[in-house]
Amino acid sequence: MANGTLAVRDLSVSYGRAVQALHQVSLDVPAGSVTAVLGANGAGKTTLLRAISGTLPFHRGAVEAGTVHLGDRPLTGLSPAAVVKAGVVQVPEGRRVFGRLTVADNLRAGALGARSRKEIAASRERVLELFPVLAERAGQRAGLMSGGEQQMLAIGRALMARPAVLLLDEPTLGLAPLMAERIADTVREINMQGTSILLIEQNAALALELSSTAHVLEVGSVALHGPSPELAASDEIRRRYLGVTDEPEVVPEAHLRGPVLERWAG
Amino acid sequence: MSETLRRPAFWALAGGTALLLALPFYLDAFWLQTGLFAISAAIGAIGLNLLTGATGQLSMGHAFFLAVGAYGYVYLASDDGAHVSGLGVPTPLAFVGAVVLAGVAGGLFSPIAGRLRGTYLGIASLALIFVGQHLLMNVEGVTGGFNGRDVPPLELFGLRFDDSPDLVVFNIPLGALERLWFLAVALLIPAAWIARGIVRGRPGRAMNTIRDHEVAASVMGVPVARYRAGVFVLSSMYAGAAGALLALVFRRTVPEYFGMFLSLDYLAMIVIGGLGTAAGAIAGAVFVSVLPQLLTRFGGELPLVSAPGTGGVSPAEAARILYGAAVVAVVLFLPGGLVGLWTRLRLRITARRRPPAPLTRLDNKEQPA
Amino acid sequence: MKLTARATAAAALALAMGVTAAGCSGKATGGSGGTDSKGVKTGPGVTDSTIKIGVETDLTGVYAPLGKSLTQAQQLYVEEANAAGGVCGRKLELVVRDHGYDPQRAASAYSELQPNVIGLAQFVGSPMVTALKSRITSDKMFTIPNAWATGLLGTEQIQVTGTTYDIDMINGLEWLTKEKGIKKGDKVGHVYFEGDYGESALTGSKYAAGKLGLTLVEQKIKATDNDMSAQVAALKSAGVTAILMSAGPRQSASLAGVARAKGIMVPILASNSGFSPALLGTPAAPALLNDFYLTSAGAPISSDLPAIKKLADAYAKKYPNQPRDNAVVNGYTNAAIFVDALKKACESKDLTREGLIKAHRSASSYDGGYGTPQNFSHFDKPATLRTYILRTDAKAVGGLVVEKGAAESELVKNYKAPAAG
Amino acid sequence: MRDELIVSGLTVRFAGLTALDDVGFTVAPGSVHAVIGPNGAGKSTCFNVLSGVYRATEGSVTFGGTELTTLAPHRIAALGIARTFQNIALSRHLSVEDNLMLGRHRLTKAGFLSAGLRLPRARREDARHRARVRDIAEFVGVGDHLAAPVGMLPYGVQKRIELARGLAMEPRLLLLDEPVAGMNGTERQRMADVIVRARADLGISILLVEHDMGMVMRLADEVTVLDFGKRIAGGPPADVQRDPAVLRAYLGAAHEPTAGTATATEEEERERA
Amino acid sequence: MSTFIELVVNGVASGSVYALIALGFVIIFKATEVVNFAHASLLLVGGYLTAVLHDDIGFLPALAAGIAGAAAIGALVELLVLRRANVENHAVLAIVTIGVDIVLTTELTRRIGTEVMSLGDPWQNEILTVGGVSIPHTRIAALVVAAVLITAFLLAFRYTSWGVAMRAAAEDGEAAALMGIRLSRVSLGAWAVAGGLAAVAALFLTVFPTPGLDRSTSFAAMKAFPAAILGGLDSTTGALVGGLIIGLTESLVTGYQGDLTFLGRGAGDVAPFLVMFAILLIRPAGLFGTRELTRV
Repeated sequence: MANGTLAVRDLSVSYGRAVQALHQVSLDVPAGSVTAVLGANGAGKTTLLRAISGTLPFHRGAVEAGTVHLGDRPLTGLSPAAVVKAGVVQVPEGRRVFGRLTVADNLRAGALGARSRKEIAASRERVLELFPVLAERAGQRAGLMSGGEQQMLAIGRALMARPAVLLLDEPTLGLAPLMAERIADTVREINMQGTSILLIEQNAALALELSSTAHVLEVGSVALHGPSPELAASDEIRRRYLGVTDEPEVVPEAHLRGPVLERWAG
Repeated sequence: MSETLRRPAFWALAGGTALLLALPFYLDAFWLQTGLFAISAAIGAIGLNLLTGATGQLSMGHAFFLAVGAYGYVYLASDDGAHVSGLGVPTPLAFVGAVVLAGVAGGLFSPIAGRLRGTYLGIASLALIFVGQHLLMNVEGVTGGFNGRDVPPLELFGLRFDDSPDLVVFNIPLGALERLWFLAVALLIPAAWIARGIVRGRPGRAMNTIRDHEVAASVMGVPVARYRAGVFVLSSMYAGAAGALLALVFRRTVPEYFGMFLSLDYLAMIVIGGLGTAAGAIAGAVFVSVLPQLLTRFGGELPLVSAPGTGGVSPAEAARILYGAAVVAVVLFLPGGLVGLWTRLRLRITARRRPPAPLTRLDNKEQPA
Repeated sequence: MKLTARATAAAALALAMGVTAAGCSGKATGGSGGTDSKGVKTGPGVTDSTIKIGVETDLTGVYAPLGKSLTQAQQLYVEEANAAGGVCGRKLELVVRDHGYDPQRAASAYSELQPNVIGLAQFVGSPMVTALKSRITSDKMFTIPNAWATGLLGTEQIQVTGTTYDIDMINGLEWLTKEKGIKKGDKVGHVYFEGDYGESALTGSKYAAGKLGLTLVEQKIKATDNDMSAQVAALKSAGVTAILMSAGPRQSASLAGVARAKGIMVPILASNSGFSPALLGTPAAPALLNDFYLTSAGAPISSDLPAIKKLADAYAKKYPNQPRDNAVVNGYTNAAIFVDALKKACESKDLTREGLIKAHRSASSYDGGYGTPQNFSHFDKPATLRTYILRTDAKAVGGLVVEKGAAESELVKNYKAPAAG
Repeated sequence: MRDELIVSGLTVRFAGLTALDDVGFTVAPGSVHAVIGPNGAGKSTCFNVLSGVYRATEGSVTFGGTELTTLAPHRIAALGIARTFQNIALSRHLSVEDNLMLGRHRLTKAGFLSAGLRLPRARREDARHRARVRDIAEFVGVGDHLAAPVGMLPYGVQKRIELARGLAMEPRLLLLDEPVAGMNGTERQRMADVIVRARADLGISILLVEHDMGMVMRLADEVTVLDFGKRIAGGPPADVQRDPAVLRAYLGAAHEPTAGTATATEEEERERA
Repeated sequence: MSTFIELVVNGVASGSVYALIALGFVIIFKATEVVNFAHASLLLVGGYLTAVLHDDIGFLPALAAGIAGAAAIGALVELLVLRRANVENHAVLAIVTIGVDIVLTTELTRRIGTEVMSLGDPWQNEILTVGGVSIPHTRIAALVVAAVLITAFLLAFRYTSWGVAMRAAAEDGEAAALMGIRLSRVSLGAWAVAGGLAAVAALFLTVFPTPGLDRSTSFAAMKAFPAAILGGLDSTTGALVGGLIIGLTESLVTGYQGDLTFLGRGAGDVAPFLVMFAILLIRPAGLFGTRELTRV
């Protein structure tokens, strides 16, 4: 498996030329590490992954400036397929398994970038070892599985391409806590087997527990970053995720400042 | 009023109308005829553009509604004959009736027009062409069957839109074509004006939103299915007017004319001219109607085009290839069509005259898909 | 209110400008009529040196094969006529316009031709002729259509040459009963095109079937139907003893092919548009050579009439490798009829449109040596009631030979063609 | 009671998966009620049912006594229920003014005929409503952009136009779907300010889906918390903030296993894709 | 009775040919969401190449060349036109394919000119008669070839990597791209396969009992439109069933037109569209089509 740090440098991304989504974001995912990115909805987390995996054009987005490298190999400007080939595979948010395909076909779809049958067989073995449930359900349509099983399939499908770096977008989203815990265990396991992981997660506690380093994105820029245990200890994070923010309170008389809107008389 | 006189749009409008009114005094029959086809096509294309351009609904059945308009006029205006029947309604009323009939026909299709969207409707409406041709051929009492029917000339306030009685103005004889020209212009201008009013008004906003974001439209209170059906009816009425006018120009309706290629021509018109606006429809209609005539007339002087019957690419074939290619080229290189090109040119000119507006500050944000 | 004011102002201004512009027009009243130095009255299309003859044909549409043969034959005739000195001291010139079987383009082409030609020696496609009929009438444009539908009769300016489809079918059906053993009580199939070609023929076959005590099994098809299996299946189950075919060559080929392959060996009799020699090069050839007949008002190009022999040779010389089909004869003879009328008009010193039509209508027994003599003096009846029965023959030029010479049947004598108004 | 929104026993299932399971809450007239919950908890599904985009499998939603679950979206809009979209759903090529004028659709009458002929009636109506739309635009702070095509404007402005379009419907109940998602501090502040003033000036009820807890705590009178399609808590913000079930749902810490709950559905994820 | 059986066999045979065309149509729609109105011209390309080449290189190589040629032109259309068209409105993309169709059809009919071209098939006008029912060999060949091709296609669709890629891309393009599937290749492949299928259909539309390829052949391809939409534009099964329904309707209505005069004579061409209307009224997405899910 390819090695090297996934390095994002000064990345700026915009949608439709007018909407800037990322502004000079830099971060590293050292080989063999788990790096987490936290942030609110719309902070730019998913955009970051899209920029790495080359899927911005699906959303009329484009990299305006900055680079992404895996080791010394530049990834910016590559097609999604080329990025997969380079060893970086993304598990999309919301799993997005191919619901009308069987579990086995979903796994095959993940291996379409691979070179040899032998490699595919080896990958499959590894995936089924990680997720025995996928072997039991091999012939079933993926759409009929539970959310947790779908998440396992989504991760397994990505692993079929034998990635050096796995990009995980909200893997525990909408999952029951027990299931979330299981997914977390699997992520740990995958990482132990040598795959670096860039983890995007709203569940801050879980993300910080899993990762060695974490970055907090806010409005398209990195607002905070540091070793995960340090961040986990900070009040900052707790407040952020419980809604106590550093923004000033709304003054009740606020409306007196703006124009008044009369009721519409019809 | 003086402010009005300074507006270039006013002068353009007045000049354009003047030109349209003066043309019959100069053009020979061939160009008048071509022009009349172009004007009728423009009326039909404006209607289709309301449907396809403004509302995002594809229709391949436009030729059917043209046929309803054409035959509707003939049926209403003709007297009962030996083989064919008619209602003998005064001709101006028959013209209005034809437009209404086309609308009714569109309304009968509304269970499908309201429920299907976009290209699905396109294929479904293809059926109208085939069903329509079948009816035109078989309902002989109304349509005259394969032979078609004579079209009674329109008579408006004592003026007959026909070659006789003679009418000479400025020493120029105004025959049927010249007279019809004025009628056509008198129909085109309100047709475009009404379409513009609709697109820019309340219905237009609803139509555009159905095209851009159907759910948003419905949540804002737009009854989507009813609107889709309504626009379909409206576009059918435009087609009906175009069809009735065409019938007057032809002076005879024949079923062959209202086939699939006619529908395709109309789609080509609105794409080439520019989707969504009346001006685009008119530009496209002129392009598609006049191009083959230009090539037929001057084809001999063009390279690669050879006279009919001598082998090689004939003018008619060259015209078809050219306008097929124009459809592709416009979509690939000229989004907005001919009218879009004009707008951009105009923007470039005004931009040179005025200092550039300050750019809005780019606030950030991720745009979810 | 401002808007209305503006609109009114614009309208008034437009009207003023338009009126001013119109006043300066050079498009003045009056036609191009006149009288030349020899006292010959002339009209549109005629100058001192040329006579322009219009041709509205189909070179790119569904009837392109027909249009091509017709036009080439007429070009040939005009060349020969010019080589022989032209007409009235003037050269003839064909102005060819291709309408691609589209009524709109035909109308445009007509508008273009109308002021510049004396008449139309060829007009392909009865829908197009029908669409322009009222203008042809009001322009007094002498027109020879290349369609033989009954609906084209009844107009002084339009000359359908030869028989109409209904006449052919009546003559043909009577011939079948006389020569092919079809007898009273039999069922006869008729496969016909939607449109005036097929339905004119149907009028004739219905009339004849009624008189002969036959039952007609009708099968209407469209020009785009190329596979006649379902029709043959229906005819077979009806048990027909002969099949009439008023459609295109492709449909004839398919029909004959399927019928023969299914062992239906009844005679097939097609209208004159139902065959093309090109078909004898396709797998359908054996079927088409088996008991397949064609009705025709004109002699086939394989005929041994001297005039037609001469034409066949000249055509082959001028257009080598082009099929020599019956359309060649038809186009050529129509040109001859047209030019003959021009010559007569010249003699009576009237080369106007009215003069041309008058000259043409004065010919009550025209015979250019191409077969049946024709009577052009009345326009509500076909010019002749005689029909040739042709038989397919792989060796013959044009793939057809005469089975039975031109003849008028008993039935047709009392038949009155329903001319359309 | 007039203008009271009552949701009871609301259940939505897609292809066997339960997106909402027996959810109930009440929005008092003139109050701000927030629905919160982790991603995939069923908030958007809930909004889609309220606005008629999705059909409820079971349960009822009434507004001022009218049952909504059987009504088409435009009928619900006609009752004075407006909504915004989390993922901006404006017509990019139309001007801001025209987008806002669409909000007036239910309040205006001009049809094909009167708009096409520019009848005085239609023109008067248009002028009157344009004036109102301008006021609303000023109120929301997008008055400077009225003539610009929406697609050319920054995201934050588009979000405000979404809100303005909702207000342009002169709603009695306004459903706001993550109105400040993806905004920075200042923008959030301005948006919150607008929402507070709108409620004060117009006296409308607001149902709010929001992730930004700070925003929710400041704005809401009442909070309903969803998790896995179920209502797990509800009450005044301060109480909810301390609810152990809520802490668990948000922080994923110290949880006890929940028995076999159906998980979020495909549908729910699609919406957010 | 034998008439009925013959009509049914004919209907099934021509229906299976329509199904081939409709299948190509559906594949393109699934892979790219484009309704391809240029499908008829792809058919003409295949038929024309086969007709021109069969004298020199023999029937099977000519057919192969026709299939390859139509596939190549299909791929070229994707590569040169649709890939470059950057429009949101799918109706516009459909209109672009109309433009392509006009160009291709005009050029091909110009080349075909006035000829009726034979494709040089080995079956000629042989007929098999079983118990009073006679069936042309070409019909049997059409049935067998269509059945084999459709089966092969469905198997490939289900079991090969290409099929997995196609299905994955059709279901969720972005997720497929994230798995390393090259969407550009998938859509290129879809157009090529559709072209190839159309070329095979061209063969069976022009052999006995039809005299050969000429300019009107492309009209026959129009039947595939109602077939595709009544089956459901995004369903391969739908294309198959739709093709059969259209073929049978056409054959039976034509065969029994004597008993169906109330429809007007010559209703065989219209009946398929009436059936389509009826089905769309009940199921707007067709028999097997998936209803579009509203996404907000």
